[in-house]
Amino acid sequence: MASLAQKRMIQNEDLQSEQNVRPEEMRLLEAMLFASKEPLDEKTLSARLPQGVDLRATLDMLKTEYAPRGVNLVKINGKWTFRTAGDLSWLLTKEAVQPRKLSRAAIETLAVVAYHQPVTRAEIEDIRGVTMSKGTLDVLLETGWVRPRGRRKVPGRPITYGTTEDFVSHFGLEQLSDLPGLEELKGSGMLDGRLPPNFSVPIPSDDPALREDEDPLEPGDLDFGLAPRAESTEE
Amino acid sequence: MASLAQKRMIQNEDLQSEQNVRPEEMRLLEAMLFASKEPLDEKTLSARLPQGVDLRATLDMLKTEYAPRGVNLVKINGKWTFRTAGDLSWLLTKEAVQPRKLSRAAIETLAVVAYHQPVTRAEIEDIRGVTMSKGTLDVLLETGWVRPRGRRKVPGRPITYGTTEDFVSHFGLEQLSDLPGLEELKGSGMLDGRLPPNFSVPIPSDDPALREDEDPLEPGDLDFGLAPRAESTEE
Amino acid sequence: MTAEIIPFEQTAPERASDEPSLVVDVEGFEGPLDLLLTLARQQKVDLAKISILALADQYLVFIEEARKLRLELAADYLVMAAWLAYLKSRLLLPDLNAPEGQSAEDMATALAFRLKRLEAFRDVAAKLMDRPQLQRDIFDRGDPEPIAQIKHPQWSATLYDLLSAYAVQRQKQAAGTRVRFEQRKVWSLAEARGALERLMGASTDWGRFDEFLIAYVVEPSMVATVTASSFASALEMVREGVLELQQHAAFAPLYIRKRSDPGQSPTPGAAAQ
Repeated sequence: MASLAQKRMIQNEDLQSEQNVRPEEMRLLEAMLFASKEPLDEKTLSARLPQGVDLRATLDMLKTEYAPRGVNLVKINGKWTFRTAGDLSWLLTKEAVQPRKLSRAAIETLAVVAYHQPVTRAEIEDIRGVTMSKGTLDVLLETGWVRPRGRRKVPGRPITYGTTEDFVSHFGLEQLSDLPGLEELKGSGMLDGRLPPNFSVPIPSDDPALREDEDPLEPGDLDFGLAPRAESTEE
Repeated sequence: MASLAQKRMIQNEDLQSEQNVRPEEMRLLEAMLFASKEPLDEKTLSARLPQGVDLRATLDMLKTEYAPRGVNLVKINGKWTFRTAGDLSWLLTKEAVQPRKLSRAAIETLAVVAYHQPVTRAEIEDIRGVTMSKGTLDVLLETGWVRPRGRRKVPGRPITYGTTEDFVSHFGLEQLSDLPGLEELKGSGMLDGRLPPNFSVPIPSDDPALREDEDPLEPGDLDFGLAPRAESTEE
Repeated sequence: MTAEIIPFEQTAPERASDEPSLVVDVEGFEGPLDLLLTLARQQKVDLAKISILALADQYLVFIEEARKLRLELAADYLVMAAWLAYLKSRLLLPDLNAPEGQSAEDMATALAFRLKRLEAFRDVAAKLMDRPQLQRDIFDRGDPEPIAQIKHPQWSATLYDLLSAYAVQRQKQAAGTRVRFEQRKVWSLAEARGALERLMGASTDWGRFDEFLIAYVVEPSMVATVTASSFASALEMVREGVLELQQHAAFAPLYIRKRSDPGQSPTPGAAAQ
């Protein structure tokens, strides 16, 4: 107990000095970020802070401050949120949601979509060397990590798929280009089968803006036959 | 920026010393309390912590540490949880514009005020042929389109109402007298021909100058909105 | 059932990396490319240095074994076998016929590329799944605090709403209080005829038509209707031979009298009726 009391003393001294320099905007930021379930973008944060606050600097301070703690400040897809430290997952198994067990096919398909997006079904099949069952895509769409994003401007106008913000958030990526192993994949020319290796390689992007070779989806494209199509809704 | 950079330096120094003394169990506790879906009692916390940890002491340290922050460790009903600091509750509000449509009664009343101003409540009721609920006028005052403008020089000295500049601009009029008259209303088919010979539509005017039969408002006449608003009862 | 190739979406049992040389069992392979990749791994060299010829041989042997065992192979395994046999022959006899298009080396390179690519994607898929995942390893705030919404009502109404609301209620009020349509006072033909019959009585003397009517014209507003209906009835009665009318000039007073010999119609039209 002696050592604890001692630690506490030191702690309190630290606190004193901390209090003296800790700017109010750090309190505001941590309150906002703690309270929200969803990551918050800098625009939203900025809007609530007093004018003249250097948001970036304050976020960096907060991030540094929380780095050694059990809860860290992280940037996900350009938005900020608190998350528990990665090394503490053993402690939090009680909170863990039984994750959906994805089949190997689904995991591989997810990877192809993530690293190669926007990608069509035919391209996924070409890479995996097998035809894809409807179930695989359905499962991925159901996870909320994959979404149809447009139609490729080629004969047949196949639907293109990409990942969602949920995907980036679930895997804790600061941005999509932080996908593990992306650089190697890119470097070896694996992201464009039609071009010889070492040619220019597209970078996967979940930028919702359609590419040149994509058309927007049309009404009805998102039904996937999951539900009987609603009859004309107008009365 | 200089001061911020400076602050950050100090902050980092603090961190250094803090890191040196901050016991691991504080990390564990803050992660558990952060991730938990509900406040946790000490028994639960104890069960998950490694043996030999002085829970009370650690909780106290954590509480002290977070006390000056934007997020505090609080005990609610004997259970521990993080909560936004009380003085920052305003941060957890969001202002939202809510589009609302005026009720039939309100828009009819508004129309009578517009054409017949300055007009008293009794006169509005006489023209409309129905008694008016208090809520209707309150809603109109809240829209900012109707204002009390004086008192009629008759027994009881009832308040006279008129329209505001906001009214004119909301309805896209250049001036109030641009409201269509009898012939134009007939021409547009809104009034049909079967009208008594003495039927007339006044030429509306929102001239703020008081009429001969009006007295100015008295101090206190404008304290409307301060009273709790009655809900509109009229449909 | 062992003969069946497991549909790829089922979770396939993990294949040991050091699989014994050639167990003829297509279970768990996700199609020919997957099988080829597994065979290539058995060459235990960098995929870049793999011998496509050796790989083709291995695949063909595998397929041959499977067929000996009468395993039912999916069509795409056989298509791949045929393609590899062709590739093999081209690789062994390079300039045979020198056909247009891809050279055998290009085809081999393309196959090697596809194998490398499949392996690369498997690799990143594994890396991705190894990342700490939300709600499995990393947690967000379990009990977020609600954001209260302060609602600012924004009222809207259109000029049309306003004007129609005004017009409708004014109209309604006007109709409700004042516009009670007066009964129009008209003399019906029947009324006029009755009156004429009574007034004429038995008199067979000529009399001025308008004088007969004076008695009925109580209000000035009735002049028109009384005159019109009486005249119409009088004409009718003339045609029936009950009355006689005469006028000396246009716009001159009209004289009327009862016929002394009713029954004989003076006009052929009346008789025809």
